[in-house]
Amino acid sequence: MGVEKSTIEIAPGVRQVPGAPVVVTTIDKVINWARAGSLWPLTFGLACCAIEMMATGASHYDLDRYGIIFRATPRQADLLIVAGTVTKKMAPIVRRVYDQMPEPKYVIAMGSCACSGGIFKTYAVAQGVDQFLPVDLYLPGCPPRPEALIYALLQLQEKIKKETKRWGYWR
Amino acid sequence: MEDLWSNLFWFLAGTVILLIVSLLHVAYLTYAERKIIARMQQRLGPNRVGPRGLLQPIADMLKLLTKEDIIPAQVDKPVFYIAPFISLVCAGTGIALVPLWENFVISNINVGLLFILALSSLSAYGVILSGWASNSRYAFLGGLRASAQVISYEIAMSLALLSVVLMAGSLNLGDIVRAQINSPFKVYLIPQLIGFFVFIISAVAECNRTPFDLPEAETELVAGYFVEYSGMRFALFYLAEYFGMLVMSALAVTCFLGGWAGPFEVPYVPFFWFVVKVYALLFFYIWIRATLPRYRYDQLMDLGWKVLIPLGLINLFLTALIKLIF
Amino acid sequence: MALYEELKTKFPEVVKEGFQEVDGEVVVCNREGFLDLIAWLKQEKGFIHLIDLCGVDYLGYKPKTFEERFEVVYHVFNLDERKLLRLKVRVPEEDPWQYSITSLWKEANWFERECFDMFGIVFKGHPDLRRVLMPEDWKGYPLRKDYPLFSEEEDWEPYKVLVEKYKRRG
Amino acid sequence: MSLVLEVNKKQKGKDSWEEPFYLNMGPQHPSTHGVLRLFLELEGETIVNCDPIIGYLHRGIEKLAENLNYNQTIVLSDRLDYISSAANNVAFALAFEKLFKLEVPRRAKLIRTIVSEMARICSHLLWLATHALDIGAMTVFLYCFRDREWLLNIYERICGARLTHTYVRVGGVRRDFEPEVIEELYRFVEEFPKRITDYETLIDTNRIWLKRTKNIAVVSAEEAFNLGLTGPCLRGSGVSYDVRKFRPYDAYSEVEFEVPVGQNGDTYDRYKVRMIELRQSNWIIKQCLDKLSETEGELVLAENSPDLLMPEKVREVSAQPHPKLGVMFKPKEKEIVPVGEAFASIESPKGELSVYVVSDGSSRPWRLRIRTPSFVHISAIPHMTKGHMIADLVAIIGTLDIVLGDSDR
Repeated sequence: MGVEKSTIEIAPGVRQVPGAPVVVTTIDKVINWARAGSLWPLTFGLACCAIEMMATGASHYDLDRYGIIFRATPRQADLLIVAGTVTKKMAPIVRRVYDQMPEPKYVIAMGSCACSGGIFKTYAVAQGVDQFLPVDLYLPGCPPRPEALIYALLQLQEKIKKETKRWGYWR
Repeated sequence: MEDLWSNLFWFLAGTVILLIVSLLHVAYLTYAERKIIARMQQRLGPNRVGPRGLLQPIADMLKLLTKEDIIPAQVDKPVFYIAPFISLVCAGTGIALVPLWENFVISNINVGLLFILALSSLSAYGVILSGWASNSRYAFLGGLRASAQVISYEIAMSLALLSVVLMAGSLNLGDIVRAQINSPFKVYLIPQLIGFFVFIISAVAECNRTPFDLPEAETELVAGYFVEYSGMRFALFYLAEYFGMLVMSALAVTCFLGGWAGPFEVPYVPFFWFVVKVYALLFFYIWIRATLPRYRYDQLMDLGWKVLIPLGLINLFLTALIKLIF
Repeated sequence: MALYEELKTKFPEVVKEGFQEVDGEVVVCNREGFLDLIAWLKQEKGFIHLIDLCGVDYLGYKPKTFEERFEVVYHVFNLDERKLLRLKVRVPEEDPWQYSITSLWKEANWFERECFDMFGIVFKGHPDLRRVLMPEDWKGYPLRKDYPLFSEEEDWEPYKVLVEKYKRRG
Repeated sequence: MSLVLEVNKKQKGKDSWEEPFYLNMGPQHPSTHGVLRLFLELEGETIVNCDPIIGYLHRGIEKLAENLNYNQTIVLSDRLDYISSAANNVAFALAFEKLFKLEVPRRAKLIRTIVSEMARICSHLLWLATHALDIGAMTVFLYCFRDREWLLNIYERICGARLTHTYVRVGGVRRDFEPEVIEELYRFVEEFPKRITDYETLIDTNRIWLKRTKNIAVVSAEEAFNLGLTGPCLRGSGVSYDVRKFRPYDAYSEVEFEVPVGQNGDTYDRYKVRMIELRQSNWIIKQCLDKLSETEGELVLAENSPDLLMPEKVREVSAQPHPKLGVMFKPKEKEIVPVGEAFASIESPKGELSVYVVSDGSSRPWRLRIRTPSFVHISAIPHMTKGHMIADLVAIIGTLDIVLGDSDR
């Protein structure tokens, strides 16, 4: 408590000793900052939305600005963007890919189909990816524009920054 | 006795400094790569994490440190644990032998060149073992590719370096640089043009960089040998790759580009020219990554055995002949 | 109708009826001897491009004039004369099978697999008749008219298991 | 599970020393262009057998179309080959127009031609991007996307959507071009050939690119027909078959263009054919834009099109208001559609896309069959890959230009 009295808050949660080059912060803040700053999604396109996901990663929108680079293997990814329709045949595989990812992991359901099945209320399509995956963020649209995806990623970063004590007790 | 202690102190201090500096270089090499490639591709590259994205490598590292470290059920555990360390240590130790400037070399041994060569071929063991231990078919294929690649390119590289040794008459890296400074052209680049060409291509192949990034070809083998690695173990592989680039560039600078020597002396910064040359070579690595497609596995072998090794041999022969005549 | 006349004289047993549609001639054939007919069309008449092969279910089709439930429709195209020909083979519900034309076109392989997958029409002489779009253990043939478009109860077993597992454990 | 059994079954008969190496590629793999799964039997890195498994994106579009209006099915066509939605829309509209015996106004025909050629450029750009990325050239990918973005912006001006347009309607198009769109298109047409040259300088003479594409997956003309290849893949083998020339639709009979043909039928030829097609499409757009000024002020939707008929004659208010959604409009079964069947095919960027529709007179199609090029092309992969290496497999998937939404429907 003594620390709080003698320091001033320069950003939410980050405190500095006045006049000294020392920043006092909690370990949560630092780790969440790192996680939000290097959010690596998996290269996993399912359908139409995957094209918009690729467009978001390409020159015009450039996800690399936010430190977001696509990784090809689930073992090295933090974020699963379910981009497109998940059919029943595909659903176990999506779940397996999710299970292969290391903690902490996040899921964005991108597009109407991933959110709720969209226009495809048919025998073959899973009605929403949330039936078998814990979804962090729903992004509707058919397909959502790249700006929408960027907004979703920024919102996810906000969500990550609010997490506490999520550093290592999954083992 | 006092001498010994002070020697030891300077040795340790130098090691720590070099380790920190080179680790920072490696970390920021990833950042530089992302920035430079982004510029070449009409993008911006990282610019949100920290000022101008400068904290990006730190964030990446911190995130990877705190990520879950998955050990898949069927892996060969001891080998799986140790492989990334083999990779990193073998790739990184070479930097200790490179003379940054005349009076700064951590370990000035007489067989320096040989030692670096040995280390760089050992670092392939990390790759092969990780491919084997992962119990994944992609990783296995990646490991196989890596071993074949190392065998074929190590020879070409040694042949290129052998001509340098022949010219300098020493295996000590410092002596090689001194011999270069005393030679008529000041650098071995000009008399050893073929050798330099062979060396730089083999070095790219040695570091598994595009267009020779077959062991980890992302569009073919997903991530190649480190497909099952996550968290910090993956980061070690990542570091090893960039460390390898750094060591290879430093070696090229030492053996072909005249080490610390430059057209004029820069006061107080004796390693200036060394660093500039290394940066130029690193930029070259990044540049070809942005431009070239990837070779196929058998074409890579063809290039190694049918082009580079004969070229290296011819170069060695010519060098020996010139040495004999003059 | 020239082609129909020719086919009628050449294969009187096979050809049932023929008429002109907007986009070309339509010839309705019998199952028996159909292979000879289409092979002749490919080899002698130059219909070398098989555009499409599909099934149609006519269960409850109001303007129906025939008995059989299914129809297998072939579209073949002649590049030299720029002529499109539609061949139809009607398949009864009780023994839904048809001769496979994979020996003539490798392309037909997957078309026939799909037809089997969607309608349950078996193709005799097909080298590898498996489901292609639906999972191997899927029940029912989705494009049949008596298959529901969407039903909660009749789910695919692995998917059901997956959803229930998630509901239990998260 | 079945896969494991399959492997065991295959391994049983063989000598244990020569156990084949099986590799499962996909559905989550960066270079299978979606959710294609390839089950490979390898010998070293050489492919002995390849079994493509599809259906991971089977959404039941054909079944769903049987439960929707004719106009509503066009929405589904967007989701088929989502890279060139406009071309698919045209295919559906053409089939329905044939069924309804509608005459499309000339301006609408021209606009459709422009839109579908734009779709071809979009699709070929994406093909080049992914093909180059698969082979390892990363920068081409980003350059292509940059230019594609320009076209998508034009699409957005035209109809308000980037990917799923639903712009083409039965009997015409939704709305006329704005003058700004035409200006922007002219600007694009002027600039685009230079961009193509840019890409060609990047990869065309690159030795690695040539090595990776020459003599890979050679298909002879006869073999190509046997495998059912259409579009650029067939033309790469030296057959000058193009639906736009053989069964002209829309305004293709009044514009000039060439059909590029390859000689060897290898991957490089298919690449070349597509690069020439990009230029040809550009030329077609230019011609159509010039002709568009002749038809200023014409209608773009046929007067008796069901799109215009729908509101007052076919829809009616449902008797019971829905408890949550309020009053709903229920489409009434009105027999405006003749009984019969129609078949229309177009030259979509990927190949020949054909629609076969059977009608029973109600407002919904009885059966809507879509023959998609990707489906056939995927079935050709086992024949094309035999004896090649994994790296070539990636190049072959790229050169076939498959889209899984297209193949699985």
